[in-house]
Amino acid sequence: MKSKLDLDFRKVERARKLAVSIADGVQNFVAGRTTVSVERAVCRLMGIDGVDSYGVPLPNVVVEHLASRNLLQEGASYCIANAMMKTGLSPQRIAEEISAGRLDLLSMSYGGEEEVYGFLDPLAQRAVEKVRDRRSEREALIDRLAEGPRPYLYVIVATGNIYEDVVQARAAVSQGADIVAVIRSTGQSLLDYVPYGPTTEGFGGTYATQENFRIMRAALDEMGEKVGKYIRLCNYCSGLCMPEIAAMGAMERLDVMLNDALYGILFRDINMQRTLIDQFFSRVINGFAGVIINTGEDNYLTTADAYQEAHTVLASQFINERLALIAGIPEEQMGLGHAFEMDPDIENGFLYELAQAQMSREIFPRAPLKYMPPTKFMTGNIFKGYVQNALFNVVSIWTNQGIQLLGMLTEAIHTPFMGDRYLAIENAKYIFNNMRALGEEVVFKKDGIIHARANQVLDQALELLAEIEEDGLFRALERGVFAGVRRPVEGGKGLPGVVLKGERYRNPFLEKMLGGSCR
Amino acid sequence: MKSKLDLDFRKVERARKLAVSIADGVQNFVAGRTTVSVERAVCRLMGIDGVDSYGVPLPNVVVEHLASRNLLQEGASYCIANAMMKTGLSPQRIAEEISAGRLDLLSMSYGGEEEVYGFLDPLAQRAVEKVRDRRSEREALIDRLAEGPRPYLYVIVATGNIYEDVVQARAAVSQGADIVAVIRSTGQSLLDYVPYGPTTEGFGGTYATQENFRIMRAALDEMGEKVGKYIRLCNYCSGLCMPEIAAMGAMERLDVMLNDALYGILFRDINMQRTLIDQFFSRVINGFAGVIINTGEDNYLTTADAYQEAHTVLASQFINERLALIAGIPEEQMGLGHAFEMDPDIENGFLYELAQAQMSREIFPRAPLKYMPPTKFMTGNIFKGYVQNALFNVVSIWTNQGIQLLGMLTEAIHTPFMGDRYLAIENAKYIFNNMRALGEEVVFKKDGIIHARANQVLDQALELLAEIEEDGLFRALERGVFAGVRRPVEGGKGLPGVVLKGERYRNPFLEKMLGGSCR
Amino acid sequence: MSGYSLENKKPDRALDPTGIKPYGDTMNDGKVQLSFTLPVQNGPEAVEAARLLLGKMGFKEPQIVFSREISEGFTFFVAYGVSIHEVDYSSIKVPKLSLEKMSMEEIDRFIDERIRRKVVVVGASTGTDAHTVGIDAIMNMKGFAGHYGLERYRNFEAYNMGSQVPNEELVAKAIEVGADAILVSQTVTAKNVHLKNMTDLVELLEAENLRKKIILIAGGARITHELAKELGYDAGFGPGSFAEDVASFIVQKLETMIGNL
Amino acid sequence: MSGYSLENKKPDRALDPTGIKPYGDTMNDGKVQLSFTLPVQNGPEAVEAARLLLGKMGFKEPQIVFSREISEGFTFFVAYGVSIHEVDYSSIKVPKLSLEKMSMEEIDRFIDERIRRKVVVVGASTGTDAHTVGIDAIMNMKGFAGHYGLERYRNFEAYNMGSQVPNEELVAKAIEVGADAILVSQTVTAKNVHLKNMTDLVELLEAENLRKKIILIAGGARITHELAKELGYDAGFGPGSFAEDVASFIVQKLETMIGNL
Ligand code: B12
Ligand code: B12
Ligand SMILES: Cc1ncc(COP(=O)(O)O)c(C=O)c1O
Ligand SMILES: Cc1ncc(COP(=O)(O)O)c(C=O)c1O
Repeated sequence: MKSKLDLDFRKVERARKLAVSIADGVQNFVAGRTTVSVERAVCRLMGIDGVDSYGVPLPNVVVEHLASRNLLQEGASYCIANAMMKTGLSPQRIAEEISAGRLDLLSMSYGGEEEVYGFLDPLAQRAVEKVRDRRSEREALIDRLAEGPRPYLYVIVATGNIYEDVVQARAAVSQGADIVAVIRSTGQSLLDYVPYGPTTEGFGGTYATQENFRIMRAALDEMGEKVGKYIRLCNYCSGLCMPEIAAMGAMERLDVMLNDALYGILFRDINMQRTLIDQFFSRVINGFAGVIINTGEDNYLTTADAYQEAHTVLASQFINERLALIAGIPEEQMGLGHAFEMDPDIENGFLYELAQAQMSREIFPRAPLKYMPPTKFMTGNIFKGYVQNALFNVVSIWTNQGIQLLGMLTEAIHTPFMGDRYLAIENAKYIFNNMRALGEEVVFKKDGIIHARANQVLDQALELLAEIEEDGLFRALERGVFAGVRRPVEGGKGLPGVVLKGERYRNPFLEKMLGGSCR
Repeated sequence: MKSKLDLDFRKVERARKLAVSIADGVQNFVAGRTTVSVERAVCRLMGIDGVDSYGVPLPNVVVEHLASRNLLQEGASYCIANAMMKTGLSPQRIAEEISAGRLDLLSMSYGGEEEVYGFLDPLAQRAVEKVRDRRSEREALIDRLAEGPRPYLYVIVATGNIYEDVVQARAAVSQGADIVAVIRSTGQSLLDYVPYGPTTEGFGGTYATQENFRIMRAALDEMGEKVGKYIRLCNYCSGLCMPEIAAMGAMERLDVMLNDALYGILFRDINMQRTLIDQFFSRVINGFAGVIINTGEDNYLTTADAYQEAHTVLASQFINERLALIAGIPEEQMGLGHAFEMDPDIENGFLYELAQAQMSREIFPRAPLKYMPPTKFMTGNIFKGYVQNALFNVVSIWTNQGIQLLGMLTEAIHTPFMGDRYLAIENAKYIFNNMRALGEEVVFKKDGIIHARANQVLDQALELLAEIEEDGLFRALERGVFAGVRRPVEGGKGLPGVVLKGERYRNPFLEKMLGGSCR
Repeated sequence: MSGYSLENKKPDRALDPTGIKPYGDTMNDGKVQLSFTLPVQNGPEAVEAARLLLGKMGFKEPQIVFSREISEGFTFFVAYGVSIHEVDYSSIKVPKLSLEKMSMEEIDRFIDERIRRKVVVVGASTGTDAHTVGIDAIMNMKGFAGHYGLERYRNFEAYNMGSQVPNEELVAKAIEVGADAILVSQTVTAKNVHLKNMTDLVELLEAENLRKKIILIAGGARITHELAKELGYDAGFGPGSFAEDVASFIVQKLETMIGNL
Repeated sequence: MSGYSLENKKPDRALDPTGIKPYGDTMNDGKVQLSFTLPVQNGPEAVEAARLLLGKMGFKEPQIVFSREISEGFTFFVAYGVSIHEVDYSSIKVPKLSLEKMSMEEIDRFIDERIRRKVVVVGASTGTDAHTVGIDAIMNMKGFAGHYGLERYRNFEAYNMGSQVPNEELVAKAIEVGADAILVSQTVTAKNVHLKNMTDLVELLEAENLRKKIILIAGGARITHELAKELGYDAGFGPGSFAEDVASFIVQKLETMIGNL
């Protein structure tokens, strides 16, 4: 594809180089560490599930046990595999015994690494195969049922009640949605555990639980058969439980997951060390499971000025791209985030939005870009809002975005009603169909406003990346490079959950998923 | 301006030549004839106004008197000027005497042409000066207050009550309207007289009366001072009283008038001979008064298929352009009509609309094109309708239309509420500002869908014009070339009002207005 | 702290057909969107007035989410509320055309077999109404959205008089051609002018002693079967009607009328 | 022909402040737009149900202008109606902040002259609420839409604690720095969680015997002064508020509090 924007691709290359260096810095740090959440994810992949009599999830019980026994640095894989060897019990039974206080992992002898990991290997292999099966299942379904054309129509459901969410999701699918995302309850990302079972009470969203995943997956599969296309299910990794939720998503065949440590750092005040470590494993799982990740750069624009800060989005996308590649996520699964968030009163604002969307398209040609709708400048004037959403849809079909997060005319008012979602889908379908070929038909004037804007944003992003590279990502975040938010390296939630890896530490699940690429 | 569509301007030239021949055929017919409405317009220009005790307008009384005395073919100018000479009375007094049965114009002696027309000349001159004054007044106001940028925001008011219309108009202006059109009551175009005085009862519109013109003119002038721009007033000539209403509009400083005999023929079943004669004088008046005329080609697309019949619009615009030029209307006053009326479900329909709008723009580069909104495919789904209107606004700012007749989200439901109009203006203002420079920024792909569509429509229009030229406009209308509507030459309303001009017939008002161009 | 309960009010989630309520995102949550203009200047009092109005309409938790003064002394509002009203859906009975719907071919065959002569219909857009697209859709050869019009039917003799036809002319034509059915199209409803046009026609036909002998049908964007019946018509057809709907009705009704002779 | 009058019903055209009605295009015409979903399948009965619902809300001439089944058993409607309700506008009294609004410079000077020490404020987005744009708009140096935030004021000492701050931490901080005022931002209103957060804070302050000594202010998209007062706050600020609005209130209130000591 020839650039419609006269972008200088040498600059793009330079930006990518800077991102490599930034990401390597992060990865150096990450490689030597694990977290409570990583280890809980390992527990889950080993088959540990359920809650104790106080409602505490067993993976938490086990990991807390390990931590209290100073065993965590050796990793749950090692300790549990060892216990299996020694007791002959299954991981789940071991967890139950720990929970009942009948088993103490400190009180047993430990085998050599080779022995223990050798013992674990077939089990780990089976777990990884199960994930691979879910992935094949998806591929087979898409083969048989086909899928909607891009941009995919992505809608959220957010009633707080999984059963009510299903009602909303069915409605959305029958209207034409391609992706249904179940928004999480306010505050879940700050919980250092994953709630359990089907849930019916949430604030502004529904708890992400494995059972809720299952319920929604079944509903969407059923609707997919009915409307004759594969319907993707989306949920959220970001937060204090990134790898755990990724593991749950892999087991329940989720298709899209929001996965961005930067989001957690900036907008949830999660400790950066903790969440970047978590992110690595969670992305490895997502990548292996064939899940499209969505990153959260769009949020920079809802918080800070969308015209001024456009380059921070691009810079962050470069970093996120590289961090995803390291975790084995192919470009085709990178739903890098950006957004249509400028003040609608800006003269020629549409041209700037168009320029930026086209720029993202050209710089990340294979990524199913996640394009976010106007939110900040949505008001109670639902009529004007509906037109803001229309212009957003125009840009998307024009620049061939991957995932269209549909704007809701009631964005400023409440989480979507069934009728709001219907109108949103109708808006997008009308415009996508009515303008289908616009992108192929139209060329931008050389050195016009659109060209100038795209090149300016690229230049600024390059500059910013150079600064971040100089400082390293951690220091840069302390300085507040994104969304104007400053976060101290030692601040935020979850730092106590970070552990330096011990000598015997290995994560066979990660190794298998990262090593053995799926195709 | 270079064509963005690769239009072959030799074809455009050929189309114009055909239109010349078609219009000459019409003009040959028109030149030898007058109508009751033309003569009533002459009466009005001479100063005859008011109604008799039965409510019949005095211009009608006088013209019926002349007709009953077989004097009409000599023209109202001649007969009344003669009566003035003989009786020393003013035209108004003469009309009153006739109305009271105290004066019979047959019972007096008639002076020679030179004498009578010589006597009339200064009076006619004064009448024409008065119109010129209103025009200068407008120019001075625009100079002092400036005007809104194009596309002008054109809205309708249609309460049926002139005082309520004023309330609506004030609201519209304070929101940003540039042109306010007072829709006429259903059926007024079929009345062979113009109602009198302020009116408060109409169906789907308000009667066009001179007093109503005055009331609205005053309100808009006042609001114009308030918002600091000149506000244009629009009303309708088309119908059985074209020249009369044009005369009233000239006297009350209307700025824009719908003026199209073809509309009357096709959509009001008015006799074609009658209305084409009427149209000529009415356009002469409009042209001289500096009024922008609006033609009605958009209606072809609401009645027949908008994709199939696009070329009929273009063909008709060529004819209307020529008929307007003959009547002394400069291109700058030619609001040729077209519309955004395709089925919103057509794939790439937006591209076709865009092609056609750009085509009109390039073929009539100086005309303040009147661009009509979606109406036929508007439904009770006001939300979708609001987005249809948005896309219409996008095309308009992109292709630089002249007059944007704002679509109403309630088009399929009722004449606009105050709130509907507010939303319509907000929609257009948002899009016009947010996309201001789009037209300059964007180029169409060579030989793409857009190019192909524009060239196809031009070719078809050329073919159609050739057919019409062969038959003459009258026969062509009998065959149903426009909007699929067939009208017999002798059919429809108002034929009895047509009169062959007598030997002494002259229309000094027309001569002065047509001869002495304003600038 | 009047009116604020901090408990989750769990809406009753079961669908009860004898008392249905609006649905936002939860069964029986009662959520409704409104917009309107009030003749007052914008400000806290205007918002309060709008809230009070919603209260009178039976909305709990009235939320004025947008207010803008759109002209001096006029303010436009967008609002949401929770309606307390419910409707007994189970007891709703709507008068409906109960007839077998046939295709063009079936209708022509029905006429061949059971009526055995051409069916004559006269149609028009009446009064000052100039909207012909609707009646053309039903009558003209080419029809509408792929459904042929009555002129195309082998066994129909269809006269389309066009627009703005006075009732008197329509009736005269019907008498002249011996029409079995009169088809009236009415689009303009401002000031209820359509009701007047439609009832005048009924009176005219009754005066001529024709009403019982002729099938009288109305159609248009705001016409429902229910309304047409109330006004004394045999049937009414709204948006989305096609020639075969009307024709099916006419031939079946005609058969019973002939049978009753 | 029940219900249809062929006469023009002339709406009463005079504006009467003791009984205002919605305005479509004529004074007192009562016109209102609605949209909602009902849990029924589409069809004439659904439309009738929607009409009946409008009737219960006090709409004459209910018009269902659009209905579409958007999911099995759920139908979306757009409707218009003529509301019979009216509101006595003349008697509406809304509790309003009556204070003199000052500019940043004036406020700083006011403090110089009448308070003669720095004014200390602590702000946060509380509970699980992570929306900081609003509180930042009020507090941060750069402010919002060209209006500087409190950090920029020479005579303010402003502590912005950010998002998701538990009420306990907020109160502890207020005690620690000796705050004159607490600024609470609340955006998420789902399940009325904001009401709970807000009242809990009041209770906490009362338990600490601090409520009377500290100015307590709330803000957010759905916060009105009226609501804040009802919940036991001194003032509430909704959309479109700027730092100078809050600061004006704080310094004037503080002056009277100091005076009352
Ligand atoms: C096209 C149109 C015109 C064209 C008409 C051209 C023509 N040859 O018909 C023109 C431009 C001339 C026109 C003029 C006016 N119009 Co007009 N027009 C419309 C428009 C855009 C579409 C109507 C249409 O053709 N629909 C498509 C057809 C196929 O649908 P339909 O009529 O409902 O028909 C279907 C069914 O109802 C049924 N049906 C209809 N008739 C019959 C009859 C029988 C016997 C049967 C069985 C079935 C049947 O079958 C059809 C097929 O399914 C509407 C707005 C809209 N989007 O609805 C405004 C609209 C109808 N017009 C309106 C008005 C006010 C006018 C004017 C009075 C404006 C003015 N003051 O100048 C004029 C005057 C017209 C007059 N005297 O009647 C208003 C009516 C408001 C109201 N409710 O009273 C509307 C709603 C626009 C508006 N918001 O103001 N109009
Ligand atoms: C930006 C945004 C976010 C950002 C927040 C980033 C940040 N750093 O703040 C992100 C993406 C993180 C986010 C997340 C969520 N959001 Co959010 N978000 C918005 C959005 C788009 C804009 C809010 C905003 O910044 N407005 C601009 C500011 C300037 O306005 P303001 O807050 O009203 O502030 C002004 C006044 O109110 C006042 N003011 C405000 N506070 C104070 C305090 C004081 C003391 C004073 C004096 C004045 C004052 O002054 C300000 C200036 O005039 C709105 C939608 C919308 N268009 O409103 C949704 C919205 C608020 N979010 C919503 C939801 C549900 C969420 C989530 C819960 C979704 C989820 N489940 O994941 C999450 C979780 C957040 C949480 N736990 O709180 C809902 C809330 C629904 C409801 N009514 O309950 C909304 C309405 C969107 C929707 N339709 O669903 N969101
Ligand atoms: C990348 C990313 N992750 C997660 C979320 C949602 O997270 P939470 O559940 O914390 O609201 C978002 C929402 O904007 C996001 O952009
Ligand atoms: C050219 C033209 N004249 C006049 C009219 C309005 O005429 P009437 O008052 O007959 O409805 C229209 C409306 O569409 C028009 O396009």
